[in-house]
Amino acid sequence: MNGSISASRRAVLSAGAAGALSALIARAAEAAAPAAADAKLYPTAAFGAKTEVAALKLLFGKAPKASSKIDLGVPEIAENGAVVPVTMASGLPNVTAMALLSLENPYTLACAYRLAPGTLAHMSSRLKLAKTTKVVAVVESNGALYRTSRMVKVTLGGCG
Amino acid sequence: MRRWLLLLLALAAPVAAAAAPNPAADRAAFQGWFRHLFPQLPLAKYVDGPYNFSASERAQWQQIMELPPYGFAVDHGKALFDARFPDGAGYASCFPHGGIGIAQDYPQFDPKTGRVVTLPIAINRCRVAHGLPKLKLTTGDLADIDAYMVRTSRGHKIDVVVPDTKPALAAYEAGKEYFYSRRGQLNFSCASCHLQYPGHRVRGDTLAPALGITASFPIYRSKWGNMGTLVRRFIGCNKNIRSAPDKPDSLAYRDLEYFLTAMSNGLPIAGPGARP
Amino acid sequence: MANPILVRAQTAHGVTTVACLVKHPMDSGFVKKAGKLIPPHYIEVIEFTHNGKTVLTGFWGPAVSRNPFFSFAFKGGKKGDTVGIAWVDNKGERAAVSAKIA
Amino acid sequence: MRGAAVVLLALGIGFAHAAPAPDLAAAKVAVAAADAAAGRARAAGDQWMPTLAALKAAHVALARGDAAAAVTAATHARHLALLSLRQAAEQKRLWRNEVPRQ
Repeated sequence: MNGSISASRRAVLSAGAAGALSALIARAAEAAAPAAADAKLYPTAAFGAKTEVAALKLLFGKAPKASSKIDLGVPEIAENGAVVPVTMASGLPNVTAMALLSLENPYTLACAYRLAPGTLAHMSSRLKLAKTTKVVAVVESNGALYRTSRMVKVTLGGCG
Repeated sequence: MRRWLLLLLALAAPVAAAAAPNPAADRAAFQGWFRHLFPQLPLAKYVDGPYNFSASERAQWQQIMELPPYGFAVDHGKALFDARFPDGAGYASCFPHGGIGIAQDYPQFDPKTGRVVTLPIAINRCRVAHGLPKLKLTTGDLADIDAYMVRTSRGHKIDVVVPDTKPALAAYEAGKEYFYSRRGQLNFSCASCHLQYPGHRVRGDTLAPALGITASFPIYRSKWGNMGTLVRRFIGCNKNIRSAPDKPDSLAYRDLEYFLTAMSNGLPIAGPGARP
Repeated sequence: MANPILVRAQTAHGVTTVACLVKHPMDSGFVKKAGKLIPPHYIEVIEFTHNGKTVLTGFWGPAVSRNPFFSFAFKGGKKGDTVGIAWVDNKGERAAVSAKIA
Repeated sequence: MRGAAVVLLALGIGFAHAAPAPDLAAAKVAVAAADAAAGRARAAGDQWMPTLAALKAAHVALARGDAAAAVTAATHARHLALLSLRQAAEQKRLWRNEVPRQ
C-alpha cells in the first residue's frame, strides 16, 4: 500500500496536478481527526475533468487495465435518471481506492473512495445520470488500476 | 309487443343500476377486474404499485428501501406530531387512539359538513380547532405529519366506510364519476391509465394499478426530491393530461380519494412509499 | 437537526455493514428553477470512522443523488462500537453523527 | 370531435386574418367571450390547461394594446373551452361505459 501511495505521489508530481486521491488520503490518515471531514482533501481538479482518461490521470496518476474481477451492479434501464442505484464490489486483493464515473455527465467523475485496510471493496450508492451512458467502475488494487463498465439506459419519464 | 317490453327492460336495467350507488358491489367488480388482468397477483401485492411489473424496477426499489428516502420525513413528522400546540393540546387529542394506527380509516364522510375528510384535511382541521393556521395540503410539514401517521398504520387493512346515507353515497358517486370521466385536452380518465393499462408504460414510467394505489401515500418521489400527498399526485396527473388541476382541498379531489380508497378496502396500508 | 444523517450499522460474521442516508440537496449547478440556474451545492468529502479511526473517505461530485444513500462494509467492529460519519460540502457547511453498531 | 376542432380553429384564424385590423373594442369583446366560455368550462369541471394558456396570452396582448394578437389568442381560448364543454357534456353520459362490471 505504501508503494502505491508513493507511486501515486510521484505520478502526481510529474503530472503537476494538485489533487491525487492517494496522496491526499495519506495526509488524512496522518491528521487522524475523528468524525470530521476535511474539505482540503477534495480532489477538485479530478472532479472538473471531462473525460475518463483525464479524470483518472488527475485522481490516480495512471491509466487502468480492463478487469473481469469488478462487479458493477447497475440497472439496464434506470427508473429515474436522478436516482440510479449503483453497487460495486471487487474480489481483487488489497483494494485501496474505488471510483465511479459516468461518461455522459457534464463532469465524468461521480465519486471516489479511499479505503483503509480492512474495509471491504463493496459499496452501494446512487447517482444522477444525465442521459443514457456508460458507467465505469475503477478499482485500485496492489497499486494498479482496473476498470469495468456497463451501459445504463436513461429514459424520460412520461408521467410528469 | 313482447319484444318491445324486453327492449324497455334492457334499457331500464342500466339506468336502475346507475340510480342506486352500491360501494360493495362496485368494489367486488373493481377488484374482480384486476384479478382478471393479473390472475397470479395476490391482492395485498397491489400496494407495491408499478413494482409488480418489472424485476429490474423492483430491484432498484428494494435497494432504495434499504434505508428509505422518506425516513427524514417520518422523523420530522413525528417531531411535529408530538409537539404541543400553544394551547397545550397536540395532534393526538384530535384523533381516536391518539392518532396512532388510524390511517386505514381515512378518508371519512363527515355528516356535519356533508364533506369527505381525508387524513391531511383532518390534520388541518385539528390545527384550526386549536387556533393554528392550515398547512399546505400537498407537501412540506403536513406531508411529513401524514407520513408519520401512515407509518404507524402500516399493515392495517384499509377500511373506508361509506355510510348508507344520501349525502355520503352522493360524495362516493361523485368520486366514481370523476375517476371514470375523460377530461383534459388529451381525453384521458383516471381509469384510462390506472384501470385499463396498469403495468404498461407511458414512455419511461410504468403505470400503477388503481387498486391499492392510495395505500402507499404519502410518497417520496425521486422526481420531486421530497414528500407529496395523494392530492399532489392528483394535481400532477391532471396536468399530464392537460387538464387544469383542482384546488388541493376541492370537493372533487376529496370525493375522488374517497372512492379510490374505498375500492382498495381490505388491502394493507403500505405507506409512506417511495416512487421514481 | 438542520442536516440530519440516518445511520444503520449492523455486524454479522465479523463484518460490519454501514448504511446511511444524508439529507442534502446535492444541487449540481445544471438545474434551472424559474429560468435561473440553481448554484451548485453538494457534499465534497464524507468521512466514516470506526471507534475514531477512519475506515473510508468518500469524495462526492455533483453527480451523487439528492439526499444520498450510501452503504459499505468493513471487517471487525463489535456491537456497541461507535461508527462516526462526518461531511463537509462545497459551501463549507458540515454535519456529523455517530451511532452504535447493532 | 377533432374534426370540429380543426374547422373551428380554421374559422377563427380565418376571421382574425380576413378582418381589417381589429380595434381594441373588438379585442375586449373577444377576450370577454373567451373568459365567459372558460368560466363555463370551469363550472363544468373540465378546464383544459391550453385554454388557460391561450386566455392568459389574450389578456397579456390586450394589456399591451395588441388587438390583433388578443383576438387571435382569445378566439383560440374560446374554441378550446367550447371543446372541453362538449367533452364534459359527453362524459356525463359516457363515463359509465368505463366502469367494470361483474
